Amino acid sequence: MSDAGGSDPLAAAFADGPAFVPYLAVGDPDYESSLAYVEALAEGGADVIELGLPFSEPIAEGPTIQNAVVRALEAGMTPTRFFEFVADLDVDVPLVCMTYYNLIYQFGSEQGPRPFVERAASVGISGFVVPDLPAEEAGALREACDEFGLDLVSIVAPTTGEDRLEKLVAVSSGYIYVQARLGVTGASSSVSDRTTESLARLEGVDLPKAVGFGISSGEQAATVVEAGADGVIVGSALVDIVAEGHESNEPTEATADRLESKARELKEGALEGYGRRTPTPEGTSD
Amino acid sequence: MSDAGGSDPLAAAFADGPAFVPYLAVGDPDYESSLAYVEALAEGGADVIELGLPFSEPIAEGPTIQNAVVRALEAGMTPTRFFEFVADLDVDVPLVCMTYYNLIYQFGSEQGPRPFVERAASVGISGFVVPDLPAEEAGALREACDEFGLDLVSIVAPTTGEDRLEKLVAVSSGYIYVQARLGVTGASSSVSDRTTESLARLEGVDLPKAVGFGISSGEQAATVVEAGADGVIVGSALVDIVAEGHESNEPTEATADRLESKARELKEGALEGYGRRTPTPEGTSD
Amino acid sequence: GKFGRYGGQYVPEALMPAIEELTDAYERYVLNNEDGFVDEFRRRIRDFGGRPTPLQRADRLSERYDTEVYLKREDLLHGGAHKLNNALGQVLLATYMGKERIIAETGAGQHGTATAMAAAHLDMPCEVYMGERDINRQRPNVFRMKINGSAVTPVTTGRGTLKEAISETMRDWATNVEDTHYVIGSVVGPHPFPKMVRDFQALISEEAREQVVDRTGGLPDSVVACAGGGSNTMGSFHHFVDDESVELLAVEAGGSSLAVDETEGVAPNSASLSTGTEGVLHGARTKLLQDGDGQIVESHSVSSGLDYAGVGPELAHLVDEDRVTPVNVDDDAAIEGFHRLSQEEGIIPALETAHAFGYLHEHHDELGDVTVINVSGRGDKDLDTAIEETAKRDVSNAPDMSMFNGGLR
Amino acid sequence: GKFGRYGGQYVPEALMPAIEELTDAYERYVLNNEDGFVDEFRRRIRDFGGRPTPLQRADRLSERYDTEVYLKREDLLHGGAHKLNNALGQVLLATYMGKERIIAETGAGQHGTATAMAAAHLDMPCEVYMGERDINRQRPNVFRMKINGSAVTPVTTGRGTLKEAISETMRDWATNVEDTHYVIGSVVGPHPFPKMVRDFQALISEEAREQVVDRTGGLPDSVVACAGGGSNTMGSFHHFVDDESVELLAVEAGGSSLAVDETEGVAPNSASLSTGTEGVLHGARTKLLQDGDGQIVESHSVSSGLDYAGVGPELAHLVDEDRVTPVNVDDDAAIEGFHRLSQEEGIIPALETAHAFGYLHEHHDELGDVTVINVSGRGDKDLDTAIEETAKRDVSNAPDMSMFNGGLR
Repeated sequence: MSDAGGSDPLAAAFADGPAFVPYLAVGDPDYESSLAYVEALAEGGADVIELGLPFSEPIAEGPTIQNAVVRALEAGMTPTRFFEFVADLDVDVPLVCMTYYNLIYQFGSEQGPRPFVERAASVGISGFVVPDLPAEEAGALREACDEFGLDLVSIVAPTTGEDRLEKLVAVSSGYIYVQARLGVTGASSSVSDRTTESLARLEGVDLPKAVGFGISSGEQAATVVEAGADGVIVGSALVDIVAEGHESNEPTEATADRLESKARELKEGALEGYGRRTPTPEGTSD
Repeated sequence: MSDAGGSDPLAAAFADGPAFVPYLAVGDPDYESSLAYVEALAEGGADVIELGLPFSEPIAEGPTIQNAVVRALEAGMTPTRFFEFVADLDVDVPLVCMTYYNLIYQFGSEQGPRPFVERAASVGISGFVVPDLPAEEAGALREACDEFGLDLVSIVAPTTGEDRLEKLVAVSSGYIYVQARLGVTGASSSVSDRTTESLARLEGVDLPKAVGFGISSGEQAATVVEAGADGVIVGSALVDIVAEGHESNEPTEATADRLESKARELKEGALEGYGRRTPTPEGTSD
Repeated sequence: GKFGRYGGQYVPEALMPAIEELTDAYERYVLNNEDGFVDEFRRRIRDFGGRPTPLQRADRLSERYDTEVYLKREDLLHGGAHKLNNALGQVLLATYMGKERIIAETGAGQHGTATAMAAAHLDMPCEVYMGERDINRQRPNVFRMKINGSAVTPVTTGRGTLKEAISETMRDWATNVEDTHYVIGSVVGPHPFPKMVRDFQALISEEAREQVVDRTGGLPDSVVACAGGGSNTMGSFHHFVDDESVELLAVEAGGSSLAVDETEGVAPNSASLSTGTEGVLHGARTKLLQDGDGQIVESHSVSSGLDYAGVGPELAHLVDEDRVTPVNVDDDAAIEGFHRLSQEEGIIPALETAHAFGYLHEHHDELGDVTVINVSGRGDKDLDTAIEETAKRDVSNAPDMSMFNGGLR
Repeated sequence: GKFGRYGGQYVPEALMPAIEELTDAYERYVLNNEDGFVDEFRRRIRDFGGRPTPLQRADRLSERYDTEVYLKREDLLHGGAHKLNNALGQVLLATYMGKERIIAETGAGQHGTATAMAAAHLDMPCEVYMGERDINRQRPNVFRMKINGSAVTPVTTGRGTLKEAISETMRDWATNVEDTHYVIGSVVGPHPFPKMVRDFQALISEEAREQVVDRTGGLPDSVVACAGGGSNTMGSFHHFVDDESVELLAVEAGGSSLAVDETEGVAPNSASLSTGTEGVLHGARTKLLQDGDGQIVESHSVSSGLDYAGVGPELAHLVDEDRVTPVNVDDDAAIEGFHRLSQEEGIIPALETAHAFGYLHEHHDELGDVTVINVSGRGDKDLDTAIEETAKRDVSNAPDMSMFNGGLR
């Protein structure tokens, strides 16, 4: 676990009630629209934003995000442009870079993750989620994150047993990404029992738990938070809106408005679930 | 060798100078035309006529006769019809049946060649040529021929060595079919050296030697007879005329006329060759 | 040169000297191992061909039929069928005889491809005759022959199938007999071919007999092989013929019906052992599909490799002697057998071979406790036909093929 | 789980428990023969697969190149390529692990067909992912898988080739990891796959080493194998790695050029050992074809089985250690090698394999007195591509193919 402590912006984002953590693929469908979309999410109430840096082989993603990655790559997104994008962004929430390890490893003149982390820190990234980097391979990236004061968010899967949990928590900081069900990213209509199990297993872990995979509505966000999540991560449901806008040639502002309103729904759902979880004593402070 | 002796019509046909032995596939392209064609050959000077009874697998024939066989079979020729055909024929030359052994073997109620030979004898056939029946397998047929006084004409090939010659001559009667060159039946433009060699090898054999395979003109017939042949066998060159007539829808009579005139050319060629071979003393019998 | 009343040498006189020369070579090299011919043959069929082939217990079929089913895996031989045993033997013999050229006929293309491979391996020019209709049905095999350096000559006479290709090859042989050897593809033709081809193919039963004894401690109760011309059949049976307790079953192609249509000159089957009559074809006296006059009829089978109107004379003889039992299954049963072996054992058989598995399915309770089935060839060559023929019928065990409605491309 | 700096387990956390379970099973069953796993594997690969495969002296190539050329005949393995060694091993291991379902990815279709055969043989449900473009180029292989009872699922993402199929199979695995085993088709992927697949494929060199010593009295001077992912390569090399006198040559697909087009994101080759750079793909750190940013580029080869942007981590390590020499030949040389082996030795090789013979032709004088070349697979699957690609270029040793201008049908 990172020593970043109280000054950690990710920890801070989870401090005041449930956090809403949206994801978008950066550069989808183009640089300028993507800027507007990320800013719309912030407007809609995002507490942390996961910015996807597109990799050509996104093995952990479902079709929705795969297609977004293809659109972004075809529009010219690269690691260098990604950092420019982050620098250009006008938002006031912590940003997490979500990408695959090869892009992190290749960046800069020397091999290894350090140059990428250094550059990310310099443009204001607060942490990383790297879906193809299990705890066993995370040493070098963890080290670089520590050097530059960034968080490394680990994913806990439904298959992660007690034995692995310890190893995993040891390299994690910021928050824990709780994978709600098996499979790949993608919107779905119900929240799995396994989410509850996973949250239970993580009870003793002293990091915020954000649940992702399959959350697409305010009601689902509420259910998840009610079940004990400290935050909800939503990707495909938002990327769907971007894709629809792109396919129907909707003006960027209109798509951004829809994103903002979806974000609001999700954030409110999270709050609603939180409310259900901590029953207010009847009749107080009317 | 058969004991048919002097009463043998085939031997007789070779007695007075070189014999012209034409071949046609019976029933090509239909029963009635075929009758007219065979009769035209007799008119044209045939000394013996080889009547082909079509078999579905004519392995010793070239394309010309294969096609004739197909036409005759498609027009309904069968062994029974063949014998009717022979009975219907109005010609005054000896007739030889040329066919493959399976048709001979299958005919009639008992297996074996006897019923076929008996029936052939009854309609006036004088002998047989069976291209797929070497001396080694000819016993049963030879026996039946002897019983009914018919000849079995053997083929001598360019590859037939001294050792086989004896075996072969022992089962032969009527005449020897000297195969002019290797390969299958078919008209060609030159007469092979191997013909001369074969005739030389057969010098001591006391049977007429008729040369076949590739003879298509009077001049070729002359060359062959001059080289020592006692007769010329011509098939494909005549079948070609039938095929042309059939393909161009020529009236039967016109085709028959052309056959008759081709026959005449070949017969005259044979005589011409014979004349060259036995120089008449100068100035006699003007 | 006879097997009882069958066999013989019914060929044009022009070929007889070559047949005599071949008989002499067969006796010296093949029977008496002169110049170490047999040693070289066995070495090459091992290293180049992949012998011995395994005898494999078919676990799922054994369970399904409550009979120990062993598969002799000739499909693993180089080229994908038993055909190479014979082709390599004959092409090698041709080199010992000083011949300079090889010709062969082919129906489904299996014998042609095996001969082309053997000819390439032994550096012998090769020309293969193939019916035009067969060429169009078996283009991958045609390409394999050409890529191996053989010439492929289309035969356009008749209906353009195996029968016409054999006749045409005999014509070539009659023309070029002095420097050319004709590699006949099955245990048919004039003596010495039926014996010689059997001897080359008998490696199958030589190995299988030893393997099954090793595996089960005794002889099998039955041996099953499909039968067209009969080379895999005789190869599978030969070393068991003297083992009187072993039942030998030759499975012919029942096609769509066992009856002969005399008017059309067509037998919708290739069951010459089961339904044929004695006659003379392509050099030998044997059982044939013919009409009452002795004209050969067109045979039929969903498997072009079985689609032949004759059969090896030795098989005809063994059937008359009650040593071999001729049986048959129809096209439908063969297609089902094709799918069954593919799905249950992971072996896609040739459609020829599939007939043996069609028979196993229908008569497994008559085969005793241990049966050996010859997997004569693999089915890669038959994929297109299998798609087509499966689509035509209601095959209970076929996979969904809708994605292949346009064939393989 | 590392080979020097290469290897590792770069997979989503959801898969890690399965990877750990597999690692444990690999150690117990494969390395320690628990429950007789290795014995059963060896028995089945012998009886079902056809091992041992022969080591054949290539007479005409030996003469042509004045070098003893020995061919390790993996083309004779059931299914037509070395792929079955691994597929059978992994499917069998899955049954020992109590898994209920098999998934696999396939490019050219060879690994898919091998897995489908093994799954049918062992009665295991199987689903194969295959890029849509590859499906259209390899329809006979698709049909073989379906006929063996496997489901074939088209992958429509990206350009529809192997790379996308691997990603898609990983997604299936991430979803169904608890009851499903992913049969990776080469010595790639996360540990223990590279070691385990190598161990299954190492039968090749285990046999070849013994055979070549038997035949020549000593070790060969060199061993040559084509390299895509590298499973036939490592299989051919493994038991020679400690024999320092034996040069090990991995022949990669040089395609049409060794340069990478960064703008288009395309490498017109598949030479990751020769030209690739270190990176992380599909679970392992290895040498990759990638652009400066780390995006994987589209590889290319006339042979779809070599067409992959990565390579096994152990090979990458052995290259860095100077134990394996990476070489390559271009598409043209491979097509010529295809025709040469077909015509001169009567063996039609897979286009993958043809690269090794392209290399032999160009560098035979550098291979010493005795060389062993792995004939990794047969070329039946490649006939259509070979026709097409031969027609495109001026191939000096190709037969006249004009009769095939319309392809195989």
